[in-house]
Amino acid sequence: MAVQERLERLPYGLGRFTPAWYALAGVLLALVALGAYAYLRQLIEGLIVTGLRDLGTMRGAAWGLYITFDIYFVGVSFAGITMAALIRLLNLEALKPVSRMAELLTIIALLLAGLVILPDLGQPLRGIVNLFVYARPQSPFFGTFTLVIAGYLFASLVYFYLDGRRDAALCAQVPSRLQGFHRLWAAGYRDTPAERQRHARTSFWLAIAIVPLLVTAHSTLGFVFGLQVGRPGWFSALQAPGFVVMAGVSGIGLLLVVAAILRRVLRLQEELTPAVFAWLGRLLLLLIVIYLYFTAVELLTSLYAGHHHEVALTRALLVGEYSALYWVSMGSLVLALLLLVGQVALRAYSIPLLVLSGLLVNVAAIGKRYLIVVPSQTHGALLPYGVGWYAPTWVEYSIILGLFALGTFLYALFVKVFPIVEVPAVQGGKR
Amino acid sequence: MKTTRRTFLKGAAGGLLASRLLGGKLETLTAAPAPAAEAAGEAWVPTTCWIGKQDCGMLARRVNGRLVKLEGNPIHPRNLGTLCPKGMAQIMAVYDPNRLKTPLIRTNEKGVPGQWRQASWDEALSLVAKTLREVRARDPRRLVWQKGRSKASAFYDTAFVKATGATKLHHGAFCSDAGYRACEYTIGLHGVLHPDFRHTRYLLAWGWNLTGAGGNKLCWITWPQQMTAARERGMKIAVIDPRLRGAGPFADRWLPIRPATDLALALALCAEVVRRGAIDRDYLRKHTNAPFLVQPDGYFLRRDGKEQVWDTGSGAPQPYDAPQGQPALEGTFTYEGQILKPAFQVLKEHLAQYSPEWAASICGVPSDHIYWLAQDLIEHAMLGSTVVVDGIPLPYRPVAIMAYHVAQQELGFQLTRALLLLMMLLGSIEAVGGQRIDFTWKLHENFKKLDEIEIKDPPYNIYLKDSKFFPINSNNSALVAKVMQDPAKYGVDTLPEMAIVHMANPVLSFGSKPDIIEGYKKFKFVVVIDAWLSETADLFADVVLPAATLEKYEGPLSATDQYTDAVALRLPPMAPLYQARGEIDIYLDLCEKAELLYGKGGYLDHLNQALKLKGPYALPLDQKPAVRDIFDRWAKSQGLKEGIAYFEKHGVWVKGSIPAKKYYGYAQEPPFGGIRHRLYGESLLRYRDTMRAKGAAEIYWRDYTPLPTWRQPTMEGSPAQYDLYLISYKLIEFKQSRSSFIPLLAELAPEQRLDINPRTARARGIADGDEVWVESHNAVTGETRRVKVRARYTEAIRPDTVGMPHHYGMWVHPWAKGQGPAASELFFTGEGYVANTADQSFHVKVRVYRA
Amino acid sequence: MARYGMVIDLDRCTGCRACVEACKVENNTPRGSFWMHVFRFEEGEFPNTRVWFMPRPCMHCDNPPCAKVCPVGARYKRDDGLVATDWKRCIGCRYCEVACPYGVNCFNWKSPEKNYYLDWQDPELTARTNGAIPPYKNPDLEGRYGPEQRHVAGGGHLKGVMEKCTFCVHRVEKGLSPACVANCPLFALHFGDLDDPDSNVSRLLREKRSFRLLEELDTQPRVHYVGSGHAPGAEARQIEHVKGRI
Amino acid sequence: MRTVLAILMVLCGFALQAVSYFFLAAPLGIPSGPEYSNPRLPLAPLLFILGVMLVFLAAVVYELLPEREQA
Repeated sequence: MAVQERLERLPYGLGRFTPAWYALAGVLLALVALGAYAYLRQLIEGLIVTGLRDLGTMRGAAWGLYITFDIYFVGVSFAGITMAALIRLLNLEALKPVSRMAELLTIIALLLAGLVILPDLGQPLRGIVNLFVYARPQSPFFGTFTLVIAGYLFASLVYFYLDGRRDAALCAQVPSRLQGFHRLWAAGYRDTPAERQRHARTSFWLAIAIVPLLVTAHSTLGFVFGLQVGRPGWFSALQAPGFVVMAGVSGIGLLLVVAAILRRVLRLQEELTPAVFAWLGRLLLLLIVIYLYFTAVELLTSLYAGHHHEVALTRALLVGEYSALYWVSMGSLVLALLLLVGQVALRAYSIPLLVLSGLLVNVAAIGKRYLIVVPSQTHGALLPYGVGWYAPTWVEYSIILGLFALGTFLYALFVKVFPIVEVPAVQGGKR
Repeated sequence: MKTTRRTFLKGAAGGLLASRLLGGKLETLTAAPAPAAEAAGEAWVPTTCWIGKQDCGMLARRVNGRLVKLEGNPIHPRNLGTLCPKGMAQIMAVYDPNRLKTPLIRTNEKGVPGQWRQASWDEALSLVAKTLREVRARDPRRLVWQKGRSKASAFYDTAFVKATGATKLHHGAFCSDAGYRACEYTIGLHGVLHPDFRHTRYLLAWGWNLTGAGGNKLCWITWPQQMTAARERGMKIAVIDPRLRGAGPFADRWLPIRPATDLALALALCAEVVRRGAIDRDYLRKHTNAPFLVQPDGYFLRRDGKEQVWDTGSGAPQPYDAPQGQPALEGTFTYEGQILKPAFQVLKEHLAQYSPEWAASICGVPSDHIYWLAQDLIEHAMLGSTVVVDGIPLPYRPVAIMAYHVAQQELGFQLTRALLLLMMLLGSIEAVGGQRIDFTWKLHENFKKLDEIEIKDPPYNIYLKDSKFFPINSNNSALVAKVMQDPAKYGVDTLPEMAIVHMANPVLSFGSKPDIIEGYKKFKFVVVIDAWLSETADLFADVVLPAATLEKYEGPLSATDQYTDAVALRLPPMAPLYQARGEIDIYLDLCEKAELLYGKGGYLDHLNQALKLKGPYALPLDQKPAVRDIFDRWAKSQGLKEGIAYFEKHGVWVKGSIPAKKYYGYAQEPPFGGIRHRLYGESLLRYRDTMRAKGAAEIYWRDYTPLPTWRQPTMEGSPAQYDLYLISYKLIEFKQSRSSFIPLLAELAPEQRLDINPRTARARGIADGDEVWVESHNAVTGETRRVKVRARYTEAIRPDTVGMPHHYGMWVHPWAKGQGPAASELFFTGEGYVANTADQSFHVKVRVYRA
Repeated sequence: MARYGMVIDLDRCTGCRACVEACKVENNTPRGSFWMHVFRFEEGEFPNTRVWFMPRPCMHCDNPPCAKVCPVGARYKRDDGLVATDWKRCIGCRYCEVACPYGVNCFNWKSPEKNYYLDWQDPELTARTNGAIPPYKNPDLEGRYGPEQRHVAGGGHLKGVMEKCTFCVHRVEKGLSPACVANCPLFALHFGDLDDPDSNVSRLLREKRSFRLLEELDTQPRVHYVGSGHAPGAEARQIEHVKGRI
Repeated sequence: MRTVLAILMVLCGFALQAVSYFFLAAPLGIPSGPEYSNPRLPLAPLLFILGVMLVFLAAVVYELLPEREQA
């Protein structure tokens, strides 16, 4: 046998489905069912069951929660593959333990991003078919559809798959119900030096290829909004870079949360040292600062030089109808920033505080995504239709909740079938 | 509003549907027979619009027997191939599943929402005919026939009323009849004021709701078409209205006048014109009673029964029609110990009290603006100029007034007189580009009649004709309701028992809804002929007869646009839906059952007279004709060889343009047919004296003055807390109170609203869209009424005025629920709230507070 | 080839919205869909108030932001200048709607039969119309139009697709004006070939001062406004909203 | 051999992307006619996606291609 190492049993509780796990899965699947029911209602009745309505005389918002969470999910996906790529390219050995959990986060987030588009479509079936047949490169959706959903997701899967082969091969030695699965994944991997070298080479080149793809994909999503001349608040060159940075903020933030949870549940204190979290915290801090800088620049531009529609929209955000959400989002972001600055300054990192920052930036991310999507529609009409309004309905909330539950379930399931942290090297069959 | 079956059921609960379920005769609700074979395929069929006032020509697109669209008939002079929003949306009314489908007979008591059973036409008409015979046998005066705006006066009005001897009530007293009476009395023409749009250069749009309603004689499409064409030629418009919205962007000047003070402004304009001497002396001398000598008692000096003028040559009075001499317009003369003044001199002295500054304080507009207005008028009147039209030299006075519903105020009769006086002073009456009243020069019988009223002693008839209360009388059915509540007060001894209400909905449409409801309770038997179950039917009808909408024959309908002579018919583009029938069919059958159809003096005989069917064209008096045949005879009698087929092909018969000779009163020989326009209303003084002598209270006689005289409107007596004026107006989306249920239209103007100036609203803590109470106060009785409605900010209204459109408030039609109250609930009728001609006032003082 | 456009004379518009109704009946659009809308504006404060009206069809831009963003080419520009929507291809993503600065797109939020003014699925109505449901439906709207033979006419087709003003392509191809233009009681709307210098629309544009809406966005609308009016600015307040929400 | 194949796949993938993006899908530019609404070759978007996938699939092929001498 070419594999040098041996495992006696599957690590990290793989294959052992505890009652607590079943309870969690039950709750999650119930929520998924609720989402499915809501979607069924929507399929039957049409999008009338949502709070979405036409712009113009109907004075509504044509895009709402679905699009908000689409860009949120895509944003979150930033974390994983970026981390993995950075770790590989910069050889950040210390961060290696979060690599796979980050990659999984990416894959699941992208899956959800793809799924949440379906309820947004009036004709979902046509959406799937017609995009393959007719999609036009000129539409910013082309990038979203081909690069984000297909390219980015596919690339991530490839990377994830290749990166997991070694562990799969290790696990495949252990007789279990999962052995077949692990064997399939390993696909004949035997951890020969040639194979290791080959993998090192591919993963390097893959990482190289993924980084620009990542920037392009997140920018593409920004372009969906940023290229629209007719919508105050959207038409901005900062939209694309802003999307990239905000993606990083929310992705790293969520990664902090996921890592902390897994650390506790899977008792990974050894692998996931506070240093790992500190590293993530510093990265998050940097991204928040960049994002706040972008926000300030954008705010100043629109207040100083914007035409009256731009100013009116900004007013609605700062002091008007959306001010509560706006200041909650900004407040969360600033609070996260302060928490991080404090820890960096004191060089004392606390995992709970870092997790809190991660949660806060995700609240901010969802809030800010919503504030990008919705107010420009309700308060951004260039013709005097008057102010519009949008309030999501239970159908929209249920579908989003269902998708979150689905994502969490898939994550929880994966953690039970495959090592979420790279199996450390073992010598002589003993761990 | 959603129109799911559920809401339909809910809506109709307790009404039509409930009775349907109880009655169980659902088979009568199924569709009309399948379209006949010849109707298959596609065709454009001419007909005439049914929903509005002016009967525009339409082409109906019919596909396999069903209407798909209605479009304007391009050759119809009134609409030139276009339709207003109502005309366009009408197709939905035709296919409204809530239409009446069968005759209904009431099964519960009256005064509460009706419950019904479905009846056959035979049963329903027999019941009506039996009651009609009984009531007529007792006294034909006990029958009232009431209609909304007529669609074919020869049938519904003339023939039926004459055949039955019914008392006719109509809607004019809520519309513009005060103005009609003033014009008939002063100028001798039947109409209100409108311009000669082809030539007018300056127009006073006096309360003209141009973008929302239209004007007298014609409805909305024709007048705005002519107005915009005139503006493109350079006509200027000054708008006098508390509310600008109606004029839209077409106002070159806006005088936001305080409601009900129009008379003060009109008098000040007259005074300023007289002060500046910008008067058409020639016209006044020759064609008005301005030179007639007035005695100190206010009556004309008469010798041998003839009015006298002062001949400046001989220095003595002479008959006004003496061929020689130069009658004086001004001066004070003493003759045989009597001080005599020409009527114009009396007017001049009368006007001296009405300066622009005085009017400014009353009307709430700057006096500068009144001076400007007078200046504009004088400048554009081009006194002394003439123009040749159709080879006839005629005076050219291109200034005119458009005034229509503005006549509907307490001083409306005298206001209209004052407006006419202003135009008389400028010599613009019937001059080219000047003031027009009717389409053609046609002296109305009321010119004489209204001058010769003999005020009788009680008992009076139900609408107080020739009474000491309202000698000039526009037959106001809200007042009738008032009389029915207290007949003794008005000296009325015979109350009507039976009413046939034809396509009218007095409970909602007219003023003072609570009075109408109380009054109509007294009718013992009410028949409603309508396409929908109206609120009047809901509360009071014993029998409801389902009328067709436009799928019927009706006519003849005038199609003139005031310059072109044309006539049209309404033709059924398809068979009537359900069991609905055309009204003429209904009347023929009803008269037959009531034994009023045949023979001399019967309905058919009156039809012949009304349609002037003689000789070979006359209907035989012994057999019931088909309606198409009646119109065929009529068309042939008019010289159309093809008969009705001509209309079935073209829809309208355009006869050509109206020559100046028929058009301008000035072009008559002698001009105006030789009559003298009444600058001075001597007979009004006579009525006043008679009314006083017969013991009528001052509130009845005070406005019977020979010259229009300003006084405070009665409503000003309301306590100070009622600090706002309520006005009412029409929206372009709806026709009267009867179309707000058409969903296509309701979507454009979904609910009742109170127009309020933001300043006024904010001072009361009212935000845009807030619900408010509007509470009106009757200054005479102290009664208050209130409705809840949503406030809407507008800067296009005076801060002391609020407005409510005259629609909504329907409660029977399931699609009209939740639209808010009718404005008619807030207006009062009776003393202080009607004109001296019994015309309804649509002004009242209100207070507005948050709900 | 003719390239059509519309010229709207603001000096003639009385804001009656007859064009709106003509459009609705001609195209069988559902509730809350205003392919043609007429703004009613108020400006200034009492007594210096100005009231004016502005019809707003689809602008049929020459640089149409909606067609640019359409991911599947359901929204496209025709050679005759019309911006069309292929309701058989539309996936209902509503990108055109958010991209359009004029607010002219109308989505079918529910099944048009259930969102029509008369509920076509109401059994009572079904019984009463002898099965010919709806009672009036323009038979021209189902067909294919243009050399490309696509489904671009009329509205109320099916739930979940976008619809908007078609310039009444089914009428234009028959040589008729759009329904709104044909019906305008004040003749304020004009339709014709903007490439033909002798057309009524070209003549009007030469004779009167004109502007287009949001010209600064370079969408190049094919709808021109003529007359003494101006594009609505910050001071224009819309009054008398239509009931848009469904 | 392995490297050559992978590089070939990457190149093919990019080429496929470029060709389908620029020449086979609906044209870029102001959409001034119906031709901007249809791909020049039906299913061109699918080709583009296949191109993207091909690039990344190269990595899988590179790693998973069985070693001939050992097989």
